[in-house]
Amino acid sequence: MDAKELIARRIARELPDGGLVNLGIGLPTLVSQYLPPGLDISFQTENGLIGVEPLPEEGAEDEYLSDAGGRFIGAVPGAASFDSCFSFALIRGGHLDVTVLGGLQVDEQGQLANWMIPGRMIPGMGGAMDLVTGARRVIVAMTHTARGEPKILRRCTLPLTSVRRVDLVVTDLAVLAPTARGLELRERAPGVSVEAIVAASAARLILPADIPEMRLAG
Amino acid sequence: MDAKELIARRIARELPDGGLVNLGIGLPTLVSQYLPPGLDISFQTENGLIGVEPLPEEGAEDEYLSDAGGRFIGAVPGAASFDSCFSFALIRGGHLDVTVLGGLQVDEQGQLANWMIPGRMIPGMGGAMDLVTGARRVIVAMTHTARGEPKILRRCTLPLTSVRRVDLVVTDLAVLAPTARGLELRERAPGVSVEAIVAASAARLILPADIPEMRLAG
Amino acid sequence: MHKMIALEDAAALIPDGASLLIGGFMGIGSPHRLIGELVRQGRRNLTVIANDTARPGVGIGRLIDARAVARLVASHIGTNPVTQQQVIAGELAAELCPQGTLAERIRAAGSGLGGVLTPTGLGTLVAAGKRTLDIDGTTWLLDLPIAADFALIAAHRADYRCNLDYAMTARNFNPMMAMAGRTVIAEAAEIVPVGVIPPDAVATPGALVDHLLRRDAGHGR
Amino acid sequence: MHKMIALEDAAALIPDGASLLIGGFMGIGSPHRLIGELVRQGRRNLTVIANDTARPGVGIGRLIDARAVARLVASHIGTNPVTQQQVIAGELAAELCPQGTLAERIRAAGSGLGGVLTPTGLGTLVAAGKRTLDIDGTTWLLDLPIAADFALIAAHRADYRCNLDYAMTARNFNPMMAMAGRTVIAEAAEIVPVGVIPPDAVATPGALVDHLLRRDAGHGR
Repeated sequence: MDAKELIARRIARELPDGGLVNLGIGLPTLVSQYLPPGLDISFQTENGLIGVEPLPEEGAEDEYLSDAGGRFIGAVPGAASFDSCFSFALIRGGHLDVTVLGGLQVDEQGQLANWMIPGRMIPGMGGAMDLVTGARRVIVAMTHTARGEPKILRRCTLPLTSVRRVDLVVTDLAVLAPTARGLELRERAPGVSVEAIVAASAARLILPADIPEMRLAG
Repeated sequence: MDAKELIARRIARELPDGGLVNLGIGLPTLVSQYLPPGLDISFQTENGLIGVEPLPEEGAEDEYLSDAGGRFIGAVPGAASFDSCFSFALIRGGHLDVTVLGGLQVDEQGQLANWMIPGRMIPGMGGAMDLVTGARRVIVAMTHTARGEPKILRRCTLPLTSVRRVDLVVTDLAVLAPTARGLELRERAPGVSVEAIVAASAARLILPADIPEMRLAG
Repeated sequence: MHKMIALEDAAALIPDGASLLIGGFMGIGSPHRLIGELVRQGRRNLTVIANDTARPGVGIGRLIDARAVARLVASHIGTNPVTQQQVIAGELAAELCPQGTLAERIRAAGSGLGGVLTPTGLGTLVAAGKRTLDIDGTTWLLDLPIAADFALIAAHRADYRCNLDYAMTARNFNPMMAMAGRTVIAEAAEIVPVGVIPPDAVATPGALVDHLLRRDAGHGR
Repeated sequence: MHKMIALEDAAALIPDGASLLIGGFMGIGSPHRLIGELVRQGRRNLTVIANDTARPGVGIGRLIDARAVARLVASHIGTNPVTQQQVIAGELAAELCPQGTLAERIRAAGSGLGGVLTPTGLGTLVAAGKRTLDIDGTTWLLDLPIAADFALIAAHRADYRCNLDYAMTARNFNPMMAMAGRTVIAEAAEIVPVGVIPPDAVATPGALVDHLLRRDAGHGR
């Protein structure tokens, strides 16, 4: 199982039955592939739809229906479409149960940076700042390191996406829960030691007595 | 012709071709009966419709369609319905060309009072404050006096509807234009003398050399 | 997700003293079944946020008749003499709010915004005690969001996923209120299969609706 | 009222240096005919307010390719490397704005509101130079309305009265922009008789539309 699949399968277990969920572009999108059977989740895309599903087959593209990355998608029976103001009213107004977003850095305060690298990459924040600020629960999905460099830091060095503390960070090595006291190591990826996680992190981690292996969905 | 019909016929000439117009409950509603032929006006009602028309015949009432007074109305072909936020976005956002409203008092500043009489009548302002503040042009339709008492005053004694200066006041005696210099007497009702208008007003009126009789529509 | 609820059970969720956003404009687009059941169950001391109180015996006027309302935020009460009497007698505390401002305040609450900066009401009684904000030489009145414990919504149709649509001027305050109630209870004139309301016609997505009244013996007005 | 206009004439209304609200999200729901004609006519020095610049050769990306844009307000430019290059080279001044804030700023302009009080962006780069407001112990960021000389709107259908509807995620920023442009020019995939779009399905009333593109030889993408 590759790193992305592992992260997506672990996050799939976090989605609440009946919930309204927004999955960011890229890795987070994979989460919808691994939902536990019987779970009733409505997926929102911030460009204006509740009821996202993958395009049923090639050739069925609707030129008026895409996800936030501009890729053609499908819609479930009972989908609802709306404008951008309404979409972000859902997000900012606390109606979105969970957002799953990629990350560049997360720090001991549980703060996330994921929208720019000054001087090098200025994609813009898109909906990320609203999502991190407004969703009831924010889950960060990212690899634990990038090109060998830690992404779990004492303090983010990149511009923050929001000052809000995210709720959960799931990487290919670990599940971390940001708390008022700091980053708590909750779970290890299968076969990964606590020592390896600590070594791959540049933040102080709170280590409970019991740090079980992740259970994965799907 | 009674006072109300006179006022309505005079105001009907003020509505711009292609305009979006809101008519208040009561006297202002009469204006739509006297539109010059060929004039294309869209009537808005603030409870959520562009395209108001009278109910075509009794028995055709739609229990989901009323004017702002709760009376059943009809809708023209090409009508559009919307929620209260959108309706007042049209009004406050400057998209409404004209509003015609009843009045209790208008003063030399051109300010209007039409929503309450302290201790005696507290109907509430409904949409009036937004309409007077936001419409591009505000026309007041009212009798010149009430039970012999002037309603055109130096300063309103009743609570203001808005500090905005209204654009035109049409009464059963006169057409008055509030200006930065004060209330200018523009027209006389048929057969009414300037002296009679001045006598029925408790405000100083600016009197131009030529004060013609009103021309009426319909 | 099972969201269908019997009328009696829906009204029973609402305790004495609760705050309620209630849709409708002069009774058009008001949740008449819920209102009737709250009266029948003898609810007291409610805070009601609504555009108006319709007329005696009609819509929210029935809650006024029953003296179920202790506090009211509305834009207009002139069509209901019973409301007027209760206010003048000091039995009902009423805050009057311009209609457009009221709609935006409810929308702000449901949209996670901190307030409404409006020109409406500046320099009038409505501005008393409120903050103003000067922005680039223009003054704005700051009105605060209004949320409530419950939103009672009247839709035209609901589908099995609780997606709602509205008809003509019966839409009015309902869509904003469906975003600003901590618990949202909807009633619909029709309940239809999924797909009858196409995605573009949904005005209130089912995700916002907590409970939908069953079509049961209490149906109709 | 005659509002139909030829593509060439519509684009000619827009001078060099004009500010434009342009609907669409990654090209979905963008006014492709108007964009193409602005490029063909060689318009320069435009200010564009839009969610994104799509990709090179697509949607608003075509204006970027043509170096027609001098100033840009957007939430996301990461999908268009040409935009990135022009920004990094200092040829294009870009203001990045959170997507929900951008939508509300445009809505505020079209709705006569003085600003947006949002929690989004507080404590981040986005808050630099902006006012904050403390309301009952909570801090809010004040973002200002964004209007423009023109709004360029892409609808799904327009009827003879210029009532517009939108399809699925092609709606996005179009409805708010149709309220915030001093002149509103719309193009529609279909023009239909009055009545085909029922009143409840109209998302932008014709009263907001100044010009509607004729279905002429320039039709289609």
